[in-house]
Amino acid sequence: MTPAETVHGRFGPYGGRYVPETLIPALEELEKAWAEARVDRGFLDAVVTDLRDFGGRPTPLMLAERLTAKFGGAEVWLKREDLLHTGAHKLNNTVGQVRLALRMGKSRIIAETGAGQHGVATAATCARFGLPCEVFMGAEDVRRQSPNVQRMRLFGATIRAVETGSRTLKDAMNEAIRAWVTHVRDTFYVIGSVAGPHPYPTLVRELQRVIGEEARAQCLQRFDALPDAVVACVGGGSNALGVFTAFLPDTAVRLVAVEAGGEGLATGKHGASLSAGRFGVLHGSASSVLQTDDGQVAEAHSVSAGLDYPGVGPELAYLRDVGRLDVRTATDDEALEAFQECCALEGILPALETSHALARARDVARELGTGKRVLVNLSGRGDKDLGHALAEIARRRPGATT
Amino acid sequence: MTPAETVHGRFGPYGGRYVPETLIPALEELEKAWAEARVDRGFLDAVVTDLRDFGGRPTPLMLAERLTAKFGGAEVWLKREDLLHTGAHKLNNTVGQVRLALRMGKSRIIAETGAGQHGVATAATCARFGLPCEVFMGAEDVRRQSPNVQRMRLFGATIRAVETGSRTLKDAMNEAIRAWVTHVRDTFYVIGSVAGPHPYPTLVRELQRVIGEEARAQCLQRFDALPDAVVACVGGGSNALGVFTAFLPDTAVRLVAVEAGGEGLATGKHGASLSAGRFGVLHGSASSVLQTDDGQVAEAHSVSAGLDYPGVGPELAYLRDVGRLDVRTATDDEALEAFQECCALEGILPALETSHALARARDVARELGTGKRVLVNLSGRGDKDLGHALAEIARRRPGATT
Amino acid sequence: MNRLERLFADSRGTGRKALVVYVCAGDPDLAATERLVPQLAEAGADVVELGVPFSDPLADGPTIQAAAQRALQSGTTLSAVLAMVRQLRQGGCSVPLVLFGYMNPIVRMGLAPFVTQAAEAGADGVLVADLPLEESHTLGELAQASGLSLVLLAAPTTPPGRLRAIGQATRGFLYFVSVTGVTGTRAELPADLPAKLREARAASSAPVAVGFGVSTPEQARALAAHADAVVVGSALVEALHRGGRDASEGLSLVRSLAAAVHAAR
Amino acid sequence: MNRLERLFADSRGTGRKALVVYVCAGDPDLAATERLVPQLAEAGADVVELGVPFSDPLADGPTIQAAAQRALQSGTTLSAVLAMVRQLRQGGCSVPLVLFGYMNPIVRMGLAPFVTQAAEAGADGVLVADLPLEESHTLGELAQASGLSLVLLAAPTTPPGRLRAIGQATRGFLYFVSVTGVTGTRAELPADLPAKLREARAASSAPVAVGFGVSTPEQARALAAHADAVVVGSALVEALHRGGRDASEGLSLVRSLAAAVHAAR
Ligand SMILES: Cc1ncc(COP(=O)(O)O)c(C=O)c1O
Ligand SMILES: Cc1ncc(COP(=O)(O)O)c(C=O)c1O
Repeated sequence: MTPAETVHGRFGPYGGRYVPETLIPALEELEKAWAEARVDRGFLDAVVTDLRDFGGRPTPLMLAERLTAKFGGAEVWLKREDLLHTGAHKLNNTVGQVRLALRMGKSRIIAETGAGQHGVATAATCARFGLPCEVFMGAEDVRRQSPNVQRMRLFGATIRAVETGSRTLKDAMNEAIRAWVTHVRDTFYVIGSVAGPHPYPTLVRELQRVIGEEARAQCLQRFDALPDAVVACVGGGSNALGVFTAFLPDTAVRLVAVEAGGEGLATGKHGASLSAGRFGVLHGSASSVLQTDDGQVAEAHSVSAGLDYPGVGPELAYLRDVGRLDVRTATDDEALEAFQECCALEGILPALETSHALARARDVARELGTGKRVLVNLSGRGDKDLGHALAEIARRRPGATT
Repeated sequence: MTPAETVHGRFGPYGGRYVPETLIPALEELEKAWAEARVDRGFLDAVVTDLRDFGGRPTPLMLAERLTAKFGGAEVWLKREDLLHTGAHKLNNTVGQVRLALRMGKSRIIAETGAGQHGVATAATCARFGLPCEVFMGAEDVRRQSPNVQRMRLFGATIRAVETGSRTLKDAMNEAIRAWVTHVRDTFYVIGSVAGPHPYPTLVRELQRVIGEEARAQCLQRFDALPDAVVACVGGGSNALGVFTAFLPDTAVRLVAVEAGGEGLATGKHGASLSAGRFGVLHGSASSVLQTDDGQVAEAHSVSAGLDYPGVGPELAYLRDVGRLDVRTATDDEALEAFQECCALEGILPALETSHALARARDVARELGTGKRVLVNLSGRGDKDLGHALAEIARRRPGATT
Repeated sequence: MNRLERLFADSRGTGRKALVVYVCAGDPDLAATERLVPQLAEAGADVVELGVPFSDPLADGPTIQAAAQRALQSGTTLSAVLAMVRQLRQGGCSVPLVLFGYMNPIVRMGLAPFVTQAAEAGADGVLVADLPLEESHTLGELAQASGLSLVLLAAPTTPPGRLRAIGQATRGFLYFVSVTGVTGTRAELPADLPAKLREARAASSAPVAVGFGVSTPEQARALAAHADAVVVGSALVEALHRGGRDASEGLSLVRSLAAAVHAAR
Repeated sequence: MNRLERLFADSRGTGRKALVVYVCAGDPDLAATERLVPQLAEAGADVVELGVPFSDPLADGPTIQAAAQRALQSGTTLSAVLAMVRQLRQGGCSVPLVLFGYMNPIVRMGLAPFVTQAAEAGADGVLVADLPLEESHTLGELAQASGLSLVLLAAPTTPPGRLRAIGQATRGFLYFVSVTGVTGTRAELPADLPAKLREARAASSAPVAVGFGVSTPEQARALAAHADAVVVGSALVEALHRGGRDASEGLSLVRSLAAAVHAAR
């Protein structure tokens, strides 16, 4: 439990368990199983070994010398979750949850996915453990992210293209919950971010906090100090909480959460649930939600499928309220520029999601100034984004200034 | 120097320096610079740090439990070079060579590439160090491997599509050598495998041997013994020598080199230079070369662009001759099957090159039997192969038996 | 005592079983729903559940999802549904009305304003698909204070102790979900459903309505023997949608369902 | 003393400069080459380099690559080139002939068989583009024993000490590569080329031929002043290819080159 979790399953007014009654016993079973597993040495050791051998942990901490020089301010350090197996931080979570599913005797895994990274991580993990896996993905995302669909299929997963609503992540999650309601007894639902009903926000945070714990120790070892700021992009919030959690008690460390500014907050086409959302209930928990005045959930917009989500993890909404987060946004244009900059200057192809964090890291580095250090969570690699990002870049070229 | 290097730059009758006179002084300069660098603590430390922070070393050693069970013989252990930055072992080499280029004051990098993995690794490394980079790639490969072309461009590299010959790797290397001849004074040529004129075969082996050194130590630490066999695929031979070198003195460890059997050795459409090549000179060194009776270099064939090469590193030819290698081949069909098997059973998407090693690892595991252990060098990930491999699999489906 | 509570209080004595029907408010538009509700009552529905459309109806199957989509497209909002309820009451319609929806629109309006307005408009009950027992206290208390019944749901997965707690906390009736799954018609209902309903009735002092999956008069008749009420949703939504602006097919379904349910003891 | 050595021995006394021309044997086919060689000699070429086509000519630019490709397509092999040389000699052609190729076809034939057959056929010299000094000893000795000259190359990048070693080891002549680059015509040649050639001549007792990039009579005349011979390759290959089966354009280029070279002192 972090300091943020004020009451069991609640983070201030956020969190909770807003789901059909059918799922409540399953959530209680999960909560109980996790409470037992998280103090079971054998279980924890198995997860640590998986993350090491299958996942590639620890991931490095790298000084980005040329970005630092370009920004002209604080040193920029990158936590390289892009090197994790399947290409993003998502695997930290899926390994823990699938191990938990095995421990609980579940015979079948389901998951939702947006960009496909969580789906790929879940499918890969299920392949390794021999569990059948079904991934729900918006039909629009199936179209946009075809390499990830191919990877999931090769890993043996069944893809369920979701044709309802905006046919993106939000709808995939609705459909996954419906499937879970229907097969709740034998099925384990692997949620991909710190969202969903309790205990998921806590469970996923606990599985992802390894990022920040490693990074914190690496900082101390490398420069004998904590970073002055930590920057992460926020979709559901799992990579952000993953890296922030270890630094929560270090109040001198600024925690910068960067949301999808899309075409700009003023246009309404964005995914900035912390910046522009209002109190609401989505996918099983109370949080800050993009919605109409009438309480319909809004369609998010972002150039990156992984940030294209109108909700956000409840703990992040709470940390925002209590002033622990510095919440910012980066627009599609800014993310695409940072994407190219990181490629050209550091030889690292970041995910479009991650590029949002890089875009704001520039400002943070300048605000902090030289002699300071900013840690950026490089949450994933951009191989999946190549086609899409290049098309978006080309589309902007006539009027581009960079 | 390994035991195999009998005379400076020669491995038995193989090796040497068969290049236009124009290049000889540059090769001597390179040899001298490397001789100095390899005993310079500062240089070596910088490379080690790069490989750790930028590359992600050490890479894990993983027990492949489900492949082991499926094969029903020796335990299968995977050395996870697929987790290295940019997705293959190639980065071990490019980091060392580009650092060497900087040390030598070279202002420009060129490289050849087949599948694009070496090109991507070189381009990424050059981006990180701020050196301009030109990559020569057969026009046919440019077409086949477009994601890697996009990655190289994002890393700032210029792609030179080579329209001569079979428009694949062999021709890309010809053209890179021509470009080097033309700009030899300021240009560093980063060769991507243990091929080319002396000192490249030695230099690249020394930069890649970290794979086997890590793996050997990991084996001793994990199961307190050496593996009974080590299996690697062979294109030019850099991942194979990279993993084999540390085990060369361990004569009880069987070293299995797996070449591209293509459509079968009998058809002549393959890339099996060790199995079916004859003594010859290609790209600056004497080795075992696929060629016509008249001494024209044959066009290789393989479903994997990275093994689609009619030559092989001279040291491997020598190790074959002295009986230290167990040389085998895997056909396109077998590689595609192993590719799918590794995805489905281990949740790891291997490169098509690597899949050749996996295909023969099955036999080796069975020959060794239970209680023994086989180490497979998982040289790269197959993200780059998705489209091509799935098309090849689909094309085979009507008559497929798996 | 609101109309809903009165209905069940009355039937408790007689053993008469009630038919609860679900329609999605605003499908195809609110004017149509306003015309429809009195006709449903006339055709034999004892209670009408008015679905409040929501963008993300995660407890609903394709039929009701599509209906909600149509309702949203016609501009239906929670406030507009409440205004329609007021109109219905002003027009003399006296069938017990239960608002059936999801939490977010209620949260957006504010729990207290929602309850006040719903009660003033003339609604009798509220049922929230994603509001389980643990999260229901605030809304439940506000509802109670305004004379609205907050109807809770129990499911086949609900263990006995929890079933009792839900049975105590629910108001108006206990909605027993027949299947593990989302709304939608089912060819067959679980074999152990009668036993489950027996447990539910034993666990609750409130009347028990059974719903999800019921589509034919035969199913309704069989279930009515084991419950106080039977709920039919998707089958009716489908029939009404097939008819377009002509409700006759839907109404004749209601008539046959009512006959079946009312015949049961 | 073979024809090549005799030529340079003769001209050493007179100061006469020699024109060396390169053609790709087998482009478009060997019969054409066999007809061509005597005509080249007649047009004023003092030495003919016969390119032996190779699949991977990494020292050649696009012109000679394409010529080699055409020659391979017409079925040209090393053995066939040697057979053609034998025919030329039997036909009375006496121009010095140097085989210009790459190492692999020679290795494939075997160094000793190659040297024996080349000498027997009537070749005078051998030049291997990818055989630098260090790798040249075995072939050099075999050639020496058979009376063939193994011609070595020096380049602008070759440092002084090494230039001397190459100058000592080469036979027939020293081939000085004018540019750092592959074969092919150049609009301009390096400004320091005369100085480089002075160094080369000082470093070697063998005559020095300069080649790579020379295409016009003007370039040839200017260079001839600083060397013992001038080599023209790509420009001639191009002219011959343009003419198809009609060699007249190529031959008139040779005539004007010969006039220029022979006029120089
Ligand atoms: C690389 C990467 N970063 C970030 C995200 C956003 O998710 P979260 O906010 O849970 O980290 C995703 C989701 O797909 C992702 O793939
Ligand atoms: C993943 C991978 N493995 C192996 C190879 C073959 O090269 P080498 O034999 O030098 O390891 C390549 C070449 O592209 C490759 O990408």
